[in-house]
Amino acid sequence: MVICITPKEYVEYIELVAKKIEENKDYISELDSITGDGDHWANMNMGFQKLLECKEELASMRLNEMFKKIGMLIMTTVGGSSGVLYGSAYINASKVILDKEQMDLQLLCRVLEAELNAIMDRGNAKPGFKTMIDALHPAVERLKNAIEKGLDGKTALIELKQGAIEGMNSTKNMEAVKGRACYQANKGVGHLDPGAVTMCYQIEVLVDYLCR
Amino acid sequence: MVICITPKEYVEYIELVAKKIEENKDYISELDSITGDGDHWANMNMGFQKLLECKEELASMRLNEMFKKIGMLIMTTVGGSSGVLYGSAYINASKVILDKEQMDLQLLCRVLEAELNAIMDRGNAKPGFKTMIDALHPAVERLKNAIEKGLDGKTALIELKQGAIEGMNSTKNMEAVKGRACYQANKGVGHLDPGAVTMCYQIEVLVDYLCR
Amino acid sequence: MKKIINKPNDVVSEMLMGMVKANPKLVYFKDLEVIASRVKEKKVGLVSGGGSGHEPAHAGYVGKGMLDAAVSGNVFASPSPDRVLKGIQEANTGEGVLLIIKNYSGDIMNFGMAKDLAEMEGIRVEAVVVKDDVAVKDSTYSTGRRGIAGTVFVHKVAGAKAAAGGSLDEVKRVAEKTIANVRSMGMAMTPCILPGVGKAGFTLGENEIEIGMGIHGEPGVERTCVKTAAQLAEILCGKILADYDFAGSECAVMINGLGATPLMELYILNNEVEKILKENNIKIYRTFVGNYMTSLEMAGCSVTLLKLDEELKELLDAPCDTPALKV
Amino acid sequence: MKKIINKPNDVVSEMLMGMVKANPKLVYFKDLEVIASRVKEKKVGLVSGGGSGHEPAHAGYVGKGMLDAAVSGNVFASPSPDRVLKGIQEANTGEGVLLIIKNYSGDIMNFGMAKDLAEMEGIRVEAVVVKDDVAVKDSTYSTGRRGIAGTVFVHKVAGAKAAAGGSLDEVKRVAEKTIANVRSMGMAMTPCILPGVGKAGFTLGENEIEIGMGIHGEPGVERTCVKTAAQLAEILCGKILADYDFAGSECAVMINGLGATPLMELYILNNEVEKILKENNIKIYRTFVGNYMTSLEMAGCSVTLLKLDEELKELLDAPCDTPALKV
Ligand SMILES: Nc1ncnc2c1ncn2[C@@H]1O[C@H](COP(=O)(O)OP(=O)(O)O)[C@@H](O)[C@H]1O
Ligand SMILES: Nc1ncnc2c1ncn2[C@@H]1O[C@H](COP(=O)(O)OP(=O)(O)O)[C@@H](O)[C@H]1O
Ligand SMILES: [Mg+2]
Ligand SMILES: [Mg+2]
Ligand SMILES: [Mg+2]
Ligand SMILES: [Mg+2]
Repeated sequence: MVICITPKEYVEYIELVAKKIEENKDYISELDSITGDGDHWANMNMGFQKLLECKEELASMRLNEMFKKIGMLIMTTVGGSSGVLYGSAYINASKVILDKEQMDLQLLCRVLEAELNAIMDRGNAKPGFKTMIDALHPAVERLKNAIEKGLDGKTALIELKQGAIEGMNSTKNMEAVKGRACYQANKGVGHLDPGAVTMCYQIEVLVDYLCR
Repeated sequence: MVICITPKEYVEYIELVAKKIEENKDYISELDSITGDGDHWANMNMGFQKLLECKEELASMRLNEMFKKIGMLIMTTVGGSSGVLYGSAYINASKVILDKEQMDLQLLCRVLEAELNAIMDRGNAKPGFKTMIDALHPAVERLKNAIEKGLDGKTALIELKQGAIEGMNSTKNMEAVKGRACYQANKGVGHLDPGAVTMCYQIEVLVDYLCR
Repeated sequence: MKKIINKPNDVVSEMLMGMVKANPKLVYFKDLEVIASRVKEKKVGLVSGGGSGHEPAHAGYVGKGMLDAAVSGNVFASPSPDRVLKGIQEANTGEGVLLIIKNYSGDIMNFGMAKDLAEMEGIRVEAVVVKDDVAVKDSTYSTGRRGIAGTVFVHKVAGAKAAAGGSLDEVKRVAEKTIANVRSMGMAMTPCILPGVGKAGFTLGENEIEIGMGIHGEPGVERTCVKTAAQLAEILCGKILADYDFAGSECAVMINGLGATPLMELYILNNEVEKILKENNIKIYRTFVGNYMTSLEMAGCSVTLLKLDEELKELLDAPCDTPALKV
Repeated sequence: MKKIINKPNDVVSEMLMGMVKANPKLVYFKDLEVIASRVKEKKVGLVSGGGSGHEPAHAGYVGKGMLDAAVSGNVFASPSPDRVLKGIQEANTGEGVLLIIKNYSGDIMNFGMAKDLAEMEGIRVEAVVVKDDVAVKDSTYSTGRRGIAGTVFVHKVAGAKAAAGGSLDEVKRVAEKTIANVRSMGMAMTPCILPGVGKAGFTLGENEIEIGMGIHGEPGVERTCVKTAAQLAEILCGKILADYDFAGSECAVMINGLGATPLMELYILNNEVEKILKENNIKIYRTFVGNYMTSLEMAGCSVTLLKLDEELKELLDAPCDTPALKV
């Protein structure tokens, strides 16, 4: 399987993410109600709805410009932790795209890694803090490994997805260090981190979309 | 039956009223919630509890002084419409007692009439306005009639009680003119006036006590 | 019942004690539940009051440029005449006292009796009765319209006139002018619980609101479903504008919260009210948004309009310094 | 959900529009959701902000002697960096800008990024982080203590210093002194509903309260049954006094309502708090009772103590004129 993502395709993917998020209103709101302030779904939904509104414009842009624009749009519409974190992630990712017109598996991996680094920097956080990082970090690690090992595209993508899912699930027993869940007596132990869940959604949707 | 009420007995009667009111918390609160602001029970209860606190002092006073004191106690502890109305009633009644040591049926009648007049004056209200007056006015009228007709004490007292009960019930279909029930769209029609109910209680308890 | 209280019977006195502890310019007379200005100036005295549960009304308006004394009854119950008499005595510096009474029969009776008692003591007392609530039809026969949030404008205007050295008659005149020109309309979204009763006096469904409900939970004119802020502004202003001709005039506006309604919602309502007044060619001179006359923890609001002339504008703008209103 | 709103997504902008309509001294920048002083004086600029839903915080504190600009996020969500940048630009008159940030990781990240952006524009920006909530253990490793009602004291003190012509470093110094000396503890009795969510994020039983709950409904330290005002004062003050030594000092006290708690109850609580402070040999210099930092329509309260020295006293007493606080 050859992977090659153009702006038009990335926007199709964004549409699928928006749908996935929309459908999980109660679950995500509930998770953030338990461990945080209950608005994570509303934040993410607002961001992706905004991206939908601008989809024609986005699809017509160059890839790196599109990433920067997505970052700015999320940063300015969402607010909250997720707004600035995803904003920083996309803006940072746009820098590694350079003037490429499309993403192959290698570039996708570098893009995801740039997102991860931006989130860790801005959030002053590391894997194990019970955040969205815990879904993204193992996903990126496993994709990198797969590529290094020379596994085929589909298998590598499945690795990416598995890493995200397992990473997401690993947040259940973590104690929160950053974010609002750290204000709880039990630091959110026993519950998934909502930011890890929506991060995982995005990776799942991406993989499913590319493997369609 | 010869009627002769001393301060000591009047205080016993007050104790019975206090008990009767205490027992009807939910009913009276409910009535005033429907037609007014819900506090009539709390008002009356506070007043009679205060009288209980002072019962030794009251029982030791001269009859007219006791009435004046009861009026002042109710006026100062209760507040609301019922406070000033009962206060005015008792203070006015103390004036007709003069230096009598005890009340016979005739004096009781004049006392009740003085109370009625004070309430109508202070409230700027008449029978038919859906107030406590509608229980007291027919009661006094029927007692006066009974005395004029020379009926015996017990029969006269039954008349007094019947007048209060019927008067109380007559408030059900009246439209309120004064008091908070007049702010309702239907002017409280269909519900008893709480002030008429507690007025009726006092007359019932008085008659039952005297006929014990 | 979830309330930050001790014994239900003590709420009024403990509240007033807590209030003077936070406001050293005020003095509290225990048992009589009177709050008065600590420092007295020779001028016409202003006294208001009524049942408790409407905080900051009325004790919160005692201070320079507004009231001299406020008399508290128990929750939602008129204060007794002896309390009002104490308020009058405290407010009196020999220039006479004006009573600002909200039109409830209990208040009329208790303040009326206190006026009689004070006059027997040789104090000159006048009274005005505020009846701004257009939810109720006015009538000379019955008790008629209730006094609600518009009362705060009467305190402000009369207070400024008294502070400026106006005579009792002059202070009464501007108070009556304010009363003649002020109209309010409210609505409630949740009931409130009297501390001594422990449960709500009525219920409202999940999606029900009540237009025109009184500040003691007196039934309103219509139960209806939840409305948008724009629709509510339309309904409340509509009732007010139908009652009194404000067109072409300058107005003071008060967007008042009943206790549990967040400031956010009051500002959103103000945004809509402003549009409607503009459409109706009414110029807004000054706007007040906040909890001025509440109903314990009731959720809901009222809108008040006061038509202004030059005299009222000046009195409204005059400085005042009270716990609840500083101009 | 019963709220006086139009569309849930519009609550913040409509609220801020309603606010400037009532307060002509303020100016509103649409979409960026920034409220700033209309008139600018050359001095150090003060900017605060955060999620909406805490009204009057922070826009209500913009005005003479306090903030120069307030930046609003969506309800309970940090404002984005572009909004904060606009606030910084509006507050900047060339003397530098101080950001007063409440310690939430979202705010830290968004204000932090805005600071970076403003510095790229050549504006000198300093930041302080308020962390007064003793319900949470502090820590350098984790996010640590939240910023709650004590933030208002930081606005007041820093605002007075800036108004007096203090340099950015001086203003930052008094802000940090205030932060070092302020402690708060709160509790909630009912949840609140985010307009965009439509239902409560958690429930509390009929007779349950939660000690230490955060102003976004973050879980507290203990769920317990309803307490008397005296017991609550004991619990809240107890936590504060165990955390920081106030004995023998002079303090400012803030009794803050979370939105749906009537003023009556706040005053009753103040009455109890005063007794406890007296017993602990703490002198009360000044008391503030009201809704200063709320949580939509949550019922509950917080108690804040600020230890004062001569400098802080003077800054606290300096005049200020904002919609929500006038001294
Ligand atoms: N410092 C941080 N670093 C990385 N991720 C974070 C950090 N703080 C919070 N998060 C993530 O953000 C999520 C919450 O996002 P959201 O609810 O939208 O914002 P907020 O916490 O401001 O309400 C958390 O579940 C967590 O995954
Ligand atoms: N003007 C009046 N004249 C006579 N009785 C009145 C008048 N106004 C009210 N009442 C009586 O008082 C009762 C209400 O008393 P209460 O609830 O204690 O006082 P409030 O109306 O001040 O809350 C009414 O039910 C009615 O019987
Ligand atoms: Mg959140
Ligand atoms: Mg009543
Ligand atoms: Mg009453
Ligand atoms: Mg948030």
